[in-house]
Amino acid sequence: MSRQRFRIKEGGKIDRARRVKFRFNGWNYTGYAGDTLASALLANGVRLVGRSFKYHRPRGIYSAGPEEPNALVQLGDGGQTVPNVRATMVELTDGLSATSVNVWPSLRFDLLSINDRVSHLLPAGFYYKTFMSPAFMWPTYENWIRRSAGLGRVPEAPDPDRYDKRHVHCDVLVVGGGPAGLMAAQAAAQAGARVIIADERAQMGGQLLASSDQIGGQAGSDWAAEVTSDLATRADCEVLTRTTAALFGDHNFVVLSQRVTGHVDAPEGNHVPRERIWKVRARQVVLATGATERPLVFPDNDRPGIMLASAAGDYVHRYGVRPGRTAVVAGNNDSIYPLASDLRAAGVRVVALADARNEPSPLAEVARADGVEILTGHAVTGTKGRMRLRGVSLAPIADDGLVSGNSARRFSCDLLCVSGGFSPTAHLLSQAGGRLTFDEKRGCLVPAHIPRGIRMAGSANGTFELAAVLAEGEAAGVAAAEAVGLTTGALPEAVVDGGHGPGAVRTLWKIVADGRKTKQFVDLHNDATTADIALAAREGYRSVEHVKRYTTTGMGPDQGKLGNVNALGVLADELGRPLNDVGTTTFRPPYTPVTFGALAGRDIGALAEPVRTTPLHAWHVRTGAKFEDVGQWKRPRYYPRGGENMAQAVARECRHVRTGVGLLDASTLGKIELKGPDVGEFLNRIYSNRFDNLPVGRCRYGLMLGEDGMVFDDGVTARLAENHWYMTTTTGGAARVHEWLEDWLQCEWPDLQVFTTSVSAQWATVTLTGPNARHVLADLVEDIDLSAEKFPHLHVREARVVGLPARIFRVSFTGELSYEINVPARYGMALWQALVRAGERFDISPFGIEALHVLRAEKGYIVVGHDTDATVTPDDLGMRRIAGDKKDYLGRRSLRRSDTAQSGRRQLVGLLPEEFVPEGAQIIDGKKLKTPVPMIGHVTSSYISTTLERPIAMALIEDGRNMVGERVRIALPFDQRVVMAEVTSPVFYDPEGSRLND
Amino acid sequence: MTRYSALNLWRHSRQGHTQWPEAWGSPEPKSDYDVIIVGGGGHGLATAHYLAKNHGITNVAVLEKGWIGGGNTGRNTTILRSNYLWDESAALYELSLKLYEGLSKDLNYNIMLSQRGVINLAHTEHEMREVSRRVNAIRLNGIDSEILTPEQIKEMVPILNTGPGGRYPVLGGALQRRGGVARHDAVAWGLARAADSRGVDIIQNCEVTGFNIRSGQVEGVETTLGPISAKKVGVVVAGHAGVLADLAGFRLPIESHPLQALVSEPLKPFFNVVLMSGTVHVYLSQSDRGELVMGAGMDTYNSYAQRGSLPIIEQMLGACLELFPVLSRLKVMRMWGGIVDICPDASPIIGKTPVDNLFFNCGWGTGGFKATPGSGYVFADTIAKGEPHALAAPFSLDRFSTGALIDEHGAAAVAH
Amino acid sequence: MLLIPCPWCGARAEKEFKPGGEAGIVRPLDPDALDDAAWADYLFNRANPKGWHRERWIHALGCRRWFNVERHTATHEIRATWPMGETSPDDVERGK
Amino acid sequence: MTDRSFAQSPLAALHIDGRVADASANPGVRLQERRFPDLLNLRIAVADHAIRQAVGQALGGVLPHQANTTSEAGGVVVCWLGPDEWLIIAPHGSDSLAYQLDAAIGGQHAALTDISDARAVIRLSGRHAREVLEKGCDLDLHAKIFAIGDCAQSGLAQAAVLLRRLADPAPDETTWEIYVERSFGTYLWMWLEDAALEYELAVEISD
Repeated sequence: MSRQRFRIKEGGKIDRARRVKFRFNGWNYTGYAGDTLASALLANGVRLVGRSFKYHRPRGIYSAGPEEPNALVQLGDGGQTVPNVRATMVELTDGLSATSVNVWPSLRFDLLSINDRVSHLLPAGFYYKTFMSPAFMWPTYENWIRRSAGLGRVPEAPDPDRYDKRHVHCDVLVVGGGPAGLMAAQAAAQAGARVIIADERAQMGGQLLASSDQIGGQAGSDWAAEVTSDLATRADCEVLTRTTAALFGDHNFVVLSQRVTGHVDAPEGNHVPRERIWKVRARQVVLATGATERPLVFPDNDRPGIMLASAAGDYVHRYGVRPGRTAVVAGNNDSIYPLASDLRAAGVRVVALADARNEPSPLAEVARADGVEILTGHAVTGTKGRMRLRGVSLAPIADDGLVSGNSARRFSCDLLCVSGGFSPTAHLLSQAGGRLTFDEKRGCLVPAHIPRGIRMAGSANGTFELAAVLAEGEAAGVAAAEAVGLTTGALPEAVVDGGHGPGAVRTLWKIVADGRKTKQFVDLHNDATTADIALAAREGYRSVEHVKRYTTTGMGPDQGKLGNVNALGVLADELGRPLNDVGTTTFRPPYTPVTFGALAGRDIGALAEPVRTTPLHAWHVRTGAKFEDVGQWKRPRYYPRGGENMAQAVARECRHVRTGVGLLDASTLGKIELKGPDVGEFLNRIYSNRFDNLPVGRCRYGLMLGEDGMVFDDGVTARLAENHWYMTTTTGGAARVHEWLEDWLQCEWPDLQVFTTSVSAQWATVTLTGPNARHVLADLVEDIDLSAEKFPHLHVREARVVGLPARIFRVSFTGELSYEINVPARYGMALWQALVRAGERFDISPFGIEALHVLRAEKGYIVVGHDTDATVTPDDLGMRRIAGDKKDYLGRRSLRRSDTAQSGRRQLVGLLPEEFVPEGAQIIDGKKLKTPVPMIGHVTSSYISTTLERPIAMALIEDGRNMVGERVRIALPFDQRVVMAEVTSPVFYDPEGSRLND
Repeated sequence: MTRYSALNLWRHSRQGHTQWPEAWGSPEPKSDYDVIIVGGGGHGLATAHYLAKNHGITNVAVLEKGWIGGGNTGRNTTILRSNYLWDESAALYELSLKLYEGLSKDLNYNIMLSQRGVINLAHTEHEMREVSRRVNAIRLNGIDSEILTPEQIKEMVPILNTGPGGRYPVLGGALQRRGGVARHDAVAWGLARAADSRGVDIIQNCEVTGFNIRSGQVEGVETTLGPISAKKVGVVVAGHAGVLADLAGFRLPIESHPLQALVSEPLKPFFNVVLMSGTVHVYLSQSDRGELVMGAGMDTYNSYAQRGSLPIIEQMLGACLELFPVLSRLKVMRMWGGIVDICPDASPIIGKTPVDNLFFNCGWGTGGFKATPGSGYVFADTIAKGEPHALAAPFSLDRFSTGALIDEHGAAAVAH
Repeated sequence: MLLIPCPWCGARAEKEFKPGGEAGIVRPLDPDALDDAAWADYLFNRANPKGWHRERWIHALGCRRWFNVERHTATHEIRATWPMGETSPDDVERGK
Repeated sequence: MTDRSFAQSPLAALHIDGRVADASANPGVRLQERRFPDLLNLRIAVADHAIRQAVGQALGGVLPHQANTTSEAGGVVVCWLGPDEWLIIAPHGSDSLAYQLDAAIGGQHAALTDISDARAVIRLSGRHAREVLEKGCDLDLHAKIFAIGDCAQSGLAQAAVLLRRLADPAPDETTWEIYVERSFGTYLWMWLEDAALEYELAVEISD
């Protein structure tokens, strides 16, 4: 176990009392609570942590935050492994184990580093130009490309952890817990606003934690802690650390992703979620998202040991880690001067500071006094060292970025801190519809258009000096509070020491080092270089989006946080146009990657989608029913007895119904009460057939059409009283039909006096059907005469069944004498059990929807959605008689359209096939199976009819009704043969209807 | 045109790749063209390519308001297949798939066609019935298609959750082995390069702001770069067909909706087919870079904002994890929306409009990318001859009057 | 995700609503009087502007009322909502 | 009057009473099924002030006309559902109420529909009750916004619900009633249990 050789003796926000053991690439290390994996690796002197995506070049830790392009690791094993995690964002926990991604066989000896050697053959978009011949080899090439791409591994087992989501509302959401965000939150909270403040790091404070700046005489980090604890104690203020604002949606809807576990002081318990998504609806949003430091683009700017200057400050101040022994600091702005001093204070030898600007900075004095050699007008022109940085070259740079002459000086070092200026983190602003413009003076893209309800504050707004940042934060908080109608007083003024900001920036997009075969990386993650961008521009890929796609710049997991602005600058130089003409790419959400599991939340497993069950469900389960999913419903498909298979069970169930009596749970049917004087007229318009003349106590089958004339639902509607009607719909159509009715009533015919109320769930519906149905029911029913004369087919009665209030409909979907008995749902089970008991002497049997389908098909009854699709008219179904022409109704006009009205459309017929054919089989024209085979229709329903003891089917066939009696061919293309079938009427059984009228 | 080949790549590498010519030029627009194609997406560029290649019409301009391939061509999930139910659709999409199969060679630009197979899952008896109907019809139309058992699917996609107790049991599925994916940008760029090499002007950053119509006949367009006249104008602007039709003075049976997609962070290869499930609204494949590319249902309201609503994404990921529980710890890297033109029957409109010599090709809904070369092929023919190509004829605008709709709602990966 | 002001219930999340397409499409009183093209116009043709759009929405998970919305289809900004059968605030102002 | 012992509550299959034993000692959330309240759906046209008044009187007060509020008189609660729709919640066995309301309507155009069996009713209370709801509901449930006595229809998880806030049982606790379509009851209960787990859950005997 190695010692933490690079740990500074004191300081940092880590807890030195708590040592934490971890493993990286199989080696054991220790760090402290409060470390990230990155800081702990640096503390242990680990520099090489990964390989790049394309060239597999050795890479080290480059940043200290979510922008990290290099240090991507695979965390843990088995079901809990996490691919592609940024080491800079992983908080160290005891027993943590991580490995480098995309290396084989090992990090040090990675065979694919050959790509770096042959990189001259792999310029941007090389794959578009090659691998084309011979064509048969492409799949092999593709396989090779695929295997060399990709990063981490997919877990091998399902995720054992939980994820959670929560909706919250607030007056002011503050994104970012740095100085500006804390001030904004404080100001808004003081005004009485409901405030949420979120920061992606473990502690609030932002840059204050990574500098020696002071506020009000105390360390910036102490000030931040004070403000944070004050906010946390307020009732209507939520302080969320480890929480990233990932997505900015419409109307100030912001998605936050919180890491709840995975750190030392995580809440305990089995049920604590790993991550929680906060879906925030904010009346006002303050974006205090800070800025990201830009890398410098120079030859071989990717070696392990090169890192952002601000990251080096972060490691020193926040983690008490020396990121190297001997450093060179290079940049184009003032921020490198305090860093040089901070590094020195931490025990790092700073051998040189290269400031690209020609004018010396006022801050230079301190550094110079510390003995740092300061080279103005200089930049990095080259680096040495493969597995880790060994040295850098610094040379004077002309205005156009050209290295002037041969005057490079070489410095040995193991750390190079770079600062290319700061880019306001404007991802969320961009997602919200805001726009950016390049500000030459500040050397960065700053907000140009900020949508309503959003305020920018601090360095996110291009304001970098700490005093100004604090003032802007406060102003944003005050303004946000006022915008929601609150007033606030001023906060006590904070006196600032330090926090100078970058000052004037010399934008220098790249170093022009001629004739050298080195790479200058613009996108470290995706290995996109200045040469790639130049090639894209040369070849005509000049739109910034083309460049991005051709070179893959900005398309990696870091979302271009580091590389995008430099890429724009390099492109602008290449095209000789100002940066603002080049434009910017759109930032797509999320700001940092969000876990699938978190976004799915608890809508997985048993809760993936509601399982809807009827009041009789428990009985079906007890009886061993096999279920079928019908929409969200579980419906009994059949009830096997003994060792029966489905066919045997269904045949038996059919026999029971045809010869004795059967029982069906029909509770899933849609049911709608309609009340009012105009219901009859309304139904006339809704149904294709007439309803206003339906007498009280009667029911009638109706077809519902869309305005396009196509059948979309059917059902039976009863008239219970003069102004009281009761409609049934298909199971799947229940909600849709109710919405359909309300749509027409509310939007088109508000003059009609009709109220609709869904009662689908109010009633349990049991269908008692078969020749013995009357005998069974007679024992249980009071009040009414069940005789065919007194209670004929298509009539409805209210009665008491086993003492329960019931509505009984004589309607039949089996062709047998049937009673559809409705009782309040709570009594459904009581009714069912009573019927089962009363039916015992008739050998009653429950039957499922499979038997129901066979029985209804024998009668030629359609099932909408089964025998129809969205192209079937009433006439196609042979139901022209119930699509009358006398009155207008929805869809009627469409039936007259030239194509819809033509003869020879596909029409519903029965088929008597010579053997069972699968549903969906096509009916073909002609004898041959040579493709393309002309098709004239298809089988919609197909069963072995127990009653007829033969296969039967229903089909939609072109001009089918004129083909009754003819024989047609049903193709079985998998068997390369056809089955002959006779076209018949779809009614196979009891065409006179004597049984159901019995 | 400098040929692209491994040999040439090597040759150019010796000059540091500094001598590659432009893939396509950036000409100033001429005042007058035989044909103007409005819209520099895949379909528009394919139209120009086939106008030049098949019909010898090269005095053509493609006008693109932004950058070529920047609309739905660059924002889709790159799925290719031709497994459509109705004869009319099957013929059109099969033409397209066949053209795709030869496109890299035709264009001398590797579009990275990957025919890894497309599986449509069925989770209910109802869906199995639909699968059977569709596969039977497709086979009889001479297009490859198979029905798979759950065991066969499990073998092809080992990480699929086919265990008992799943909320969405897998009862079976359909497979088109020739289906797959291609690199979307490459399709647009390759077509642009090929069209350019035959003399077509590709003019970017040129927005059409109006049509010059005289006596019911189009004579040219107004653009942000000034007026340009043309004998014929073809409009191929997925997502904005309604806006352009409005400029030309007529309405279309089209609504524009956002369709969302996302990619995960890149991972080592683990998933080697394209998989779709209509019931749970998700379709996914793994790109050559290792990203999982996923699409979901469509937002139900009109929108030209290239973003959609979160619930669609949440629902898609819930469904995804129900099918693939091991993916839970993956991360969404980037999400976006495309704007799709939706017709009432989920089929496109190709052909003439109420304005003479003005042709529209639109309404591809969620299925445009797979149709790219086929669409361009029949549209070029239609423009060249002034009469619908036989395969385009059923997709004419007047079907909405006659009622001869081609209902392909079931064919889309997402139910509209 | 949109925040839609239901004229009855106040601002609610988009999830509670369903859109119903272009507002103000009136069903022809005498469909038989229309030729196929005119009927198709009613049935299928829709305004599809990139800009301000008047459309119908129903507060499906709330009060189940249909109402009108004026929304910008590119920015998603909602300018007004008003109950079915009433005049839009804009038109009231303009004295329509 | 039918024997109540025949009746099965919408959540009967969950055997809720059997879950009581597993209760946590210091639960942050309590769940309970409210069995068999009488529920009447009432619709009166927006402009029909006379009927509205008559029905309001029959209920011992007025129908709430302000959106998303309730009124309460004599143990009968009326929830505003829409400009022409209300839900009347009465204790079990208030059979005469329907007759009184029918009489008040007196054959005019209105719709009174018994939906007592169409809903499962779940009562949720405790220190973390609001957080549990926030996991699946978009509404702003802050005490100042969603006051005691308010109601709202919305979505909760993947179900359509009516939420009603009852009096706080303790200073830091809230209580809610959730009305959901009967067939979604089991799903929603399971969802609530799952969402409540991290706060410690107690299931109470149904009332």
